[in-house]
Amino acid sequence: MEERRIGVYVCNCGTNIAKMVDCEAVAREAEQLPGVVAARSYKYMCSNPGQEMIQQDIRDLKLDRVVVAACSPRMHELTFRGALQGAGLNPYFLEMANIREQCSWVHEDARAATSKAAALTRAAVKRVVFHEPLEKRYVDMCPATLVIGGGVAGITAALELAGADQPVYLVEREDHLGGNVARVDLTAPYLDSARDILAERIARVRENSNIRVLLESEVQQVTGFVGNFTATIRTGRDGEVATTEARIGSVIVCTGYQPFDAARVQSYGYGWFPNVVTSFDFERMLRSGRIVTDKGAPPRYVAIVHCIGSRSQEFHPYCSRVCCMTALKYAHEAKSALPEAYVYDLYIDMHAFGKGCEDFYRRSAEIKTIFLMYRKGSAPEIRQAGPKYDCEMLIRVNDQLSGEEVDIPADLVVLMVGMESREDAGKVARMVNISQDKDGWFIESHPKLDPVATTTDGVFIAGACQAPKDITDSVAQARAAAARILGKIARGRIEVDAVFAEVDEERCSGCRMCNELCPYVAIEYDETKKRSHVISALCKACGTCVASCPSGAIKARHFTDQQIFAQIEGVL
Amino acid sequence: MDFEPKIVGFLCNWCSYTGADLAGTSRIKYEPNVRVIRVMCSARVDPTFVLKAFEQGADGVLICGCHPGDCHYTEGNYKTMRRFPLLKRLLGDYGIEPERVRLEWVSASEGHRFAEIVNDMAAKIRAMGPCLARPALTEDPAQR
Amino acid sequence: MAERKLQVALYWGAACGGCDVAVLDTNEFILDVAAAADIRLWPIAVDGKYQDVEAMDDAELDVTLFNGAVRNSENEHVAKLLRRKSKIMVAFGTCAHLGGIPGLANQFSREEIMERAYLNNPSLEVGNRTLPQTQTDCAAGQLEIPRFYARVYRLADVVEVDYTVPGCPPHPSQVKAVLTAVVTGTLPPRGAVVGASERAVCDDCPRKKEEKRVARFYRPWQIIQDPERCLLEQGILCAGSVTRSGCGVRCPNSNMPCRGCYGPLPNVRDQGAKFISAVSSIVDSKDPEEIDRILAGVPDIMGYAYRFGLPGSLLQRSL
Amino acid sequence: MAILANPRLVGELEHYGAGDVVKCYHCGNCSAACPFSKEPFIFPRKSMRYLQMGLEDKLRGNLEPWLCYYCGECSEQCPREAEPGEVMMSMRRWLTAQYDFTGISKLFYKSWKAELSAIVAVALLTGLGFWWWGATHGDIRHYDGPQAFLASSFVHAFDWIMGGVLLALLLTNCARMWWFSMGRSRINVPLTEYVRRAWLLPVHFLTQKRYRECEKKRPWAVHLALMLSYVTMLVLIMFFLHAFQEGPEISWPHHSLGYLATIGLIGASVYALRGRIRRSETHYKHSHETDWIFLILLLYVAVTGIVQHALHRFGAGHAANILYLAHMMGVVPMLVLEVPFSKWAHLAYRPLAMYFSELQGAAILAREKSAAPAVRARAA
Amino acid sequence: MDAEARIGVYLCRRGTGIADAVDFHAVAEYVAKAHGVRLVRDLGFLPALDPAELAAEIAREGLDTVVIAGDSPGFFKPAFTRAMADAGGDPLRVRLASFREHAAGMRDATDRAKATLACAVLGVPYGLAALPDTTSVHPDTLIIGGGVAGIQAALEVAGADKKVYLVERTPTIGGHMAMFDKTFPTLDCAACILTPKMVAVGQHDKIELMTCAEVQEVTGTPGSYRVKILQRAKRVDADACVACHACMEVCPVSVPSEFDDGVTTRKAIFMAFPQAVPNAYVIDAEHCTYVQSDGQRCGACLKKCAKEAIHFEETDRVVEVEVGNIIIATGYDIFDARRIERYGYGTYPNVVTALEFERLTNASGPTGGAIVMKTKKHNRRTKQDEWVFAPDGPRPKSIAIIHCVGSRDANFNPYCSRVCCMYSLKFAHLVKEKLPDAQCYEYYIDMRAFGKGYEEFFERIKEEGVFVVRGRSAKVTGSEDSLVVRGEDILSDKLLEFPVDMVLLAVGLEPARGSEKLATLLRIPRDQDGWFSEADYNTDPTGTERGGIYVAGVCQGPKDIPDTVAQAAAVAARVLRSIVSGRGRDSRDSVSLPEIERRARERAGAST
Repeated sequence: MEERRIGVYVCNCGTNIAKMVDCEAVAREAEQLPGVVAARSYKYMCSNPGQEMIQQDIRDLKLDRVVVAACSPRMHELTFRGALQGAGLNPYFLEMANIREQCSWVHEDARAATSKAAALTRAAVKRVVFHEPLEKRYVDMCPATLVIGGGVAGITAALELAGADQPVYLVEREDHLGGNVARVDLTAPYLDSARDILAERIARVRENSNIRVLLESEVQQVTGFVGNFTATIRTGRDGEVATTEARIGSVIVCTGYQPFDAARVQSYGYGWFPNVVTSFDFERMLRSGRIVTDKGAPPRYVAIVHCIGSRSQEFHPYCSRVCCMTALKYAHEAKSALPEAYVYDLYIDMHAFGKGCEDFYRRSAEIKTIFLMYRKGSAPEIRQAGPKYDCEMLIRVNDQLSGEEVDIPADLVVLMVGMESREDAGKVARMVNISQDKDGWFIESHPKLDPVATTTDGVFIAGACQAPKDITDSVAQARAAAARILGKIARGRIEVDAVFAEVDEERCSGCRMCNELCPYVAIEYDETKKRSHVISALCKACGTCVASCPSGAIKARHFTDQQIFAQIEGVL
Repeated sequence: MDFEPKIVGFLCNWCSYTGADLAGTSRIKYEPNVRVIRVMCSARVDPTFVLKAFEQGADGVLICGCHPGDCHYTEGNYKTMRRFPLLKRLLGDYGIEPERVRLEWVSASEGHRFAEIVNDMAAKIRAMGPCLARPALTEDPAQR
Repeated sequence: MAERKLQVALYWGAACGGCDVAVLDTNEFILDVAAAADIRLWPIAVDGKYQDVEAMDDAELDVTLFNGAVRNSENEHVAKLLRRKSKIMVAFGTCAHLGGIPGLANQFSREEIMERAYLNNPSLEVGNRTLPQTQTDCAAGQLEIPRFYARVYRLADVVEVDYTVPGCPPHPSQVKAVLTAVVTGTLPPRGAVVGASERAVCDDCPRKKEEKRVARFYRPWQIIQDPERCLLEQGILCAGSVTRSGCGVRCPNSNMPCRGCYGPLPNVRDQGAKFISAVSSIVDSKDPEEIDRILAGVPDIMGYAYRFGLPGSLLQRSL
Repeated sequence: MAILANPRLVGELEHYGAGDVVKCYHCGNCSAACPFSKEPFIFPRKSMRYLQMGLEDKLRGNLEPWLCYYCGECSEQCPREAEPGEVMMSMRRWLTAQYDFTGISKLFYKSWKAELSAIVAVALLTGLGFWWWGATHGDIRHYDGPQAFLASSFVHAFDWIMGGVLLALLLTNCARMWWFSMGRSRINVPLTEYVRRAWLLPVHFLTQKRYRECEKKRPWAVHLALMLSYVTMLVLIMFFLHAFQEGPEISWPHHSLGYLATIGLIGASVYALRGRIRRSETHYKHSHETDWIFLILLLYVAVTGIVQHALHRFGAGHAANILYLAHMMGVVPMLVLEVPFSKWAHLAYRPLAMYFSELQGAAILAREKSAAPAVRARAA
Repeated sequence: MDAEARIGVYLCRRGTGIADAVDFHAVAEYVAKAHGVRLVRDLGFLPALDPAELAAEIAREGLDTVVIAGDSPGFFKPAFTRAMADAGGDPLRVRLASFREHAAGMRDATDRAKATLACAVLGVPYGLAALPDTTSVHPDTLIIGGGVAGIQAALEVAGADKKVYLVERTPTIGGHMAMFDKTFPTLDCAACILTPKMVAVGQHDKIELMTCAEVQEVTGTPGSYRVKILQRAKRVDADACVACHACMEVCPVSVPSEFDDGVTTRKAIFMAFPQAVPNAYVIDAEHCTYVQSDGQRCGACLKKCAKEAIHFEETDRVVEVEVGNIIIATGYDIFDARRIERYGYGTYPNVVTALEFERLTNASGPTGGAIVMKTKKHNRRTKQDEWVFAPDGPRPKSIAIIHCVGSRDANFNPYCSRVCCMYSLKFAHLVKEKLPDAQCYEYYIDMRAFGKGYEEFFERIKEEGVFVVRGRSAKVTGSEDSLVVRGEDILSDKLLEFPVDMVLLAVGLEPARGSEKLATLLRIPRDQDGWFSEADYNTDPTGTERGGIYVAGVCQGPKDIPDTVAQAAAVAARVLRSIVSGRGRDSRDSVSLPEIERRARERAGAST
């Protein structure tokens, strides 16, 4: 092997690293390693001057490999690869040592942290020796998009793409579009008609020849890879079933949420008391104009209870984000339909954070909604009222604002059920290869800066399937997803990562061990040659096949055995 | 000098490495004994890597992947899960204590869990003492 | 060159003698060998003393075929001696290559082995507590027998090996091939494995390979196998996929699974680790308990993984 | 035992001017802003909360509204424009109505028309009665002496009778106030404490010293001037009426005080009326009907009183008598209606509340100290 | 269209600004003439309606459809729906005609109201009938504002190989986010995620980055705007400058640093922060002695600059560009805490704003991330005592964080600033992390932890030992070195007066200065709080009244980073959509009333 010329760059990250790790010492130690011709530490390696320093060294010192010991490669690997490329070096001649997230930030003993940082850097140096030049490839981008879920997010995404003259398949499980918004009468905080909102959008969907709406349909399978997916969509109920094969370039998952099952909270007696209803039951009442108790009379006391299933240790720890405003909307609606009624609103914290929301909250108070604040974790209890009361039920609540335990009269109790991820979200996730968090919501690629992409190229998430969201935020997200796709369509082709697995056919003995292991069906067996090979565009570089190949015939680019062995040697 | 174990951690890029990063961004403190090697998926962890680590003097090996069902590659972690029992048995036959090798599921949101695992493992191995695989290999020829 | 006959030594270390038999199994070819070469040392067939070897000039021998592992001080001594006297040192057969069957003893300590062989063996006379000693004083003076090492080594662990001929034993055709190559001077670059394929046994195996998913493992005698289909797919632990071919698929062709005697493939560092990786990858379950249950059907994992190669594995021995 | 909330209470209090209470979202700013708000009486938020929730009994026994002098600090800072100051004011009105067992007070607060009618009725009755008595017992042209149209002896007797009735009414109301706030509550104050701290009553009554603690001093000064003027005038009339009736020469020891009081009364009521018209200060921003009626009545009485006095001194006995009638037609309704049933009642309630609250506060703090050291530790 | 339709139209007002702009009488007269309208009633300003009365009227008039029109007709819908059901009619035939939605900021609000009502009477979605015509689109895009929203939008659009002009007023892009230390709730470092994006913007060959620049004039029509951009003189050649700091070292002028929110100083030749993009110095002409003295004095930097990158002769110039779309991403300014005197900001040195604290906790801030109290230092130049954050300053032993400063307050900004709760919790965490023994109090009204992972973060903060006090503190009193925070703890029913070392004011967000001017320039409306009005709250949160002009991020209303980024990308979708298809949309007011009527009738006809 020819002698390498390696540059090692140790980032101080301000004081983020330097506080715990003696960066200078790490650099000095790295300098001693074979092949290392320069080792420097610098305040901010990711800054322009930092990057320029690397580029300068590449040119001046004829570096052929670069090690950056800094933050997590998940953060800046691309940045530094860019720097290498800018200096004319193959970007994959870079290796990063994570001495911040997994060293300086997590350790308290500076000596141990420094020695660990040095070991990680050494491992990177040893590894980078074996790095190979890799090239990005390009594949065609099919302009069609599959939108899974015909709720407001799905409709928006479809309209956005179709508006740019791109074909869209809009797949909805129900026999109508609109999702959960279709179950809603008015929207908060401006009390617009949800029906009008949907009617307009659905009409536009229908009139747009670029959108193929598939109702009563479910996506059965999505195969392929970014830009070149094939989706199998099954349409129809038991009797007549049709299957559509669609060639698509991207997928937007807009499967939304399901309401929390209120019966799970014992103290509210949902399912037991006839006049305890959920928010969606109440919407139905509002839409039919018949807001009545089971006795058929209009309620004199309406109580709205927040956070059913949300913000609880027992059920969902998260806030469902929309219920507060919906509850205030109900207060308005109840006051409108039942001008004589008293409306109670039992909340924990009033989340009126959106535009116009605080104003809406104020107006809810002005129309004499009586607010009671209960403590998170101590849910109000509902019980039947005795004959001496002029109401159906009594709600016992420990009002935090007065410190008093009070009984409030109620004829109708509306439970603000929270949002939860759909029961079958896991199925969808597996189908399109995306992940779910502990609550079942789909995980975005980056919570701050990439809220609609997923870790699977070409698959996007929008709306409440990612986390609870109101209409306006869902719409923004749906458009953001569309933007990503339009960007790719505009370029006409997609970059495919240079990292993938490949079979050395000279060494493959056709044992077929790997064939079944690949989750992406990327390994094909050639019956005539009796050899397997990887369709690289499908490969996601997980390395399963590499680990199991008994012949060692499969190589994971950028994660070769040799590289990892070297790294193991380095860390120890 | 007190014995400080060296633990090699193989972490999958998507969940566990992210989780370990999260431990960092959350400033959750843990023992510095683990040295992480990032792999794209825990299924990339060839049992050979584990043997290699012990050969190189590791006192413990930690393999972390996404929780079953969460794998970024759909089911890579199931493959890891399948490989692990035989690996454990093999290592047992080699005379390496079972506590020295762990397969754990750490999601991207489990910075705390990662820290706990590392601390626990470091404490246990510290109590057990060094792994003798490497000294056995590098013995003096005269002592054959 | 033609005038000078080839100077050849064959030696056995810790071995069963099968490799020597394999040389003889070349049948009449051995006569061609004899015609072309002087066999200077071959303890199984030719009388010869170590002093004769010691008396040779360095590099006087053209080639030494060393079979057997290094188990004791004599093995090592002779290996080093022959190395000095030979131009080419060939690790001949799996024992020399990877430790072979004797290498399985690396699961046990010297004391355990001694105990088992001399103290606690059902075939021993009751009450006998005699253990071999390296030095024994007797009427004839002080006797010295080789020291029994703590573990088994590959030939390559004690001397530099030029070529490797794997197999337990090597197929006679390989013996021919290697000797022919030496005679004709057509040897591959140093360090090469001679007479074996670069691919796995599966490559030569005529059995039909389809989907690999195993829900239960069987010992060969536990099922009536499909003679056409891949043994592993039928749940029989066949090491063919992790083993270098060259043997002529002798075992699978005899309805027996490959045991891996030809050792790992060129890109594989540890045959056993790869074996368990490959075999367990195809377990058809996602349920941890079921996986455990299925894998419980794999007996003696060390024995299966390293039947022929424990000293050649990464960790070489049990602690 | 939980208390049953009464959602109707807010609607009820709206009549008393507490309409903005619904806007409160309980940020607690007002309680922290209020200079009087001290442990254990943290207000006005808590009182507003009782009101919002309809905890009628809690509110009825609540002394906090009386501790508030409506400096307006809370209302100015209130982020929701819930007007806590005004809400406290309206609670005082409501409490006045609650203390009053006759229900008249409630009627007046709920309907300004009823109050106005009652005033007119009492005025007419007074006018007629005095006219009849005067006409039958004297001559309208004579201001004093045996032919006097309305002899001071008669007026004096009338005063005392009226005073007795008023006192009886006020005392029963005060007793009810005691019952709601002290008697019924679980805080036990021993009788000795009542005696020991009794001195607080006249001090608060006469100095309004707590009002002075407000950041703004002018409202206190105006209020004190008005209050002292009123009391002075009341005392002068109750005990020295004859000195007023005599004349035409001026009895300086009495009259000088009377002039001062008149200036105070006219000045303060004009100031207050002007303020309410211009809404110049926070506490003048919201005016209940009863506020207007009270101020106008006060101004009317003061002006008629001084003009009558002037006429008398300048010898226009005829005119003075007529104006005296008119004056009495104002004074009597003011005293019999305003004092026990309306705003003027706070003359008694506020000092009482101060007194009660001191007793209660001491008791509460003592109890807390022994019962919950942990709570205090946390706060510290 | 149902020939037998019997429609009742009810006009109602809730008293928002829009109601004043509409001539209800004219609208009533107009709609009375519409086909099928049997009844038009102007209900005026009723707080509530009596459904029984309405039901009687509906039955009496035999109405089969009710249209409620006004500034917020939705409020009355449930009453009418009930009345309709009670009268035996179809409760679904209650329609809304909201003037608010479509009439905001219109040239002729009454016409818009008429159009809205005409559509509602015909049962045609207004959005369909009033959809503006398409226009051709110039492929270039202008983005105003280089904060995270502008950066994200620029990268999205440029990522599709489309030309972008990114105009930023200050010398660097990055906006407020670049000033932050950590981002909630994941606590990842803001700079770490932002700087790569900034670098990407700086390096992108499709993005023309114009810092120190302002939009001066916008003419043209949707799809083809001509924009004059004032490029202020930077007086340093960004390409030549290597950011060696030599010039800065010799510059004698010292002014408060904008980037550090005034807690440190900078020179007249300066770079906002080390990672600034473009990574070059600029000269602040306003404070530069050389510029101010017309070259008579100073000029030290000029002599010092080895690369001869300084060009004092450079002057402001106007650049004119043509673009098809304009994205407004001007962000926000923070509320001026001086306006609330009782908190003592500006009086007490250790009452600090969130942004100051953000810089204080930042590793790149004045103390390297150490949380210290301000200490008095004598400034020899000004001969005055100044309160500064010194790295060796005393560590506060207790810190109070007051939420909702300037927000949710009728006296200041009535709206919720949306991010303060979470950033306050973040600060509490940082205090606990950096000063584990320090007491930290959070005075809040409602803890608005609504986003993904936020509630969990709140729980974590409580576990870390932060005292959360439910109650907004009312005042801060004390002296220069000791402060007392007085506030009510509603949950424990106590009036708390904590002596603290430092008070942190969680100041709210306000529209960026100059947004009024920009609104006039672009002829787009702003809401009552000064934020730019979106076209439709629910369905078009990023569009504006005018075609080809969009809003992204906080300039439309307070927002956290994920929501800002999502919005910025959403805007990019709109822009890309128009560029890819070659068709944009004209402004909303481009469609006339008769045209809307015609289209609505056509659609109504088509639907029967």
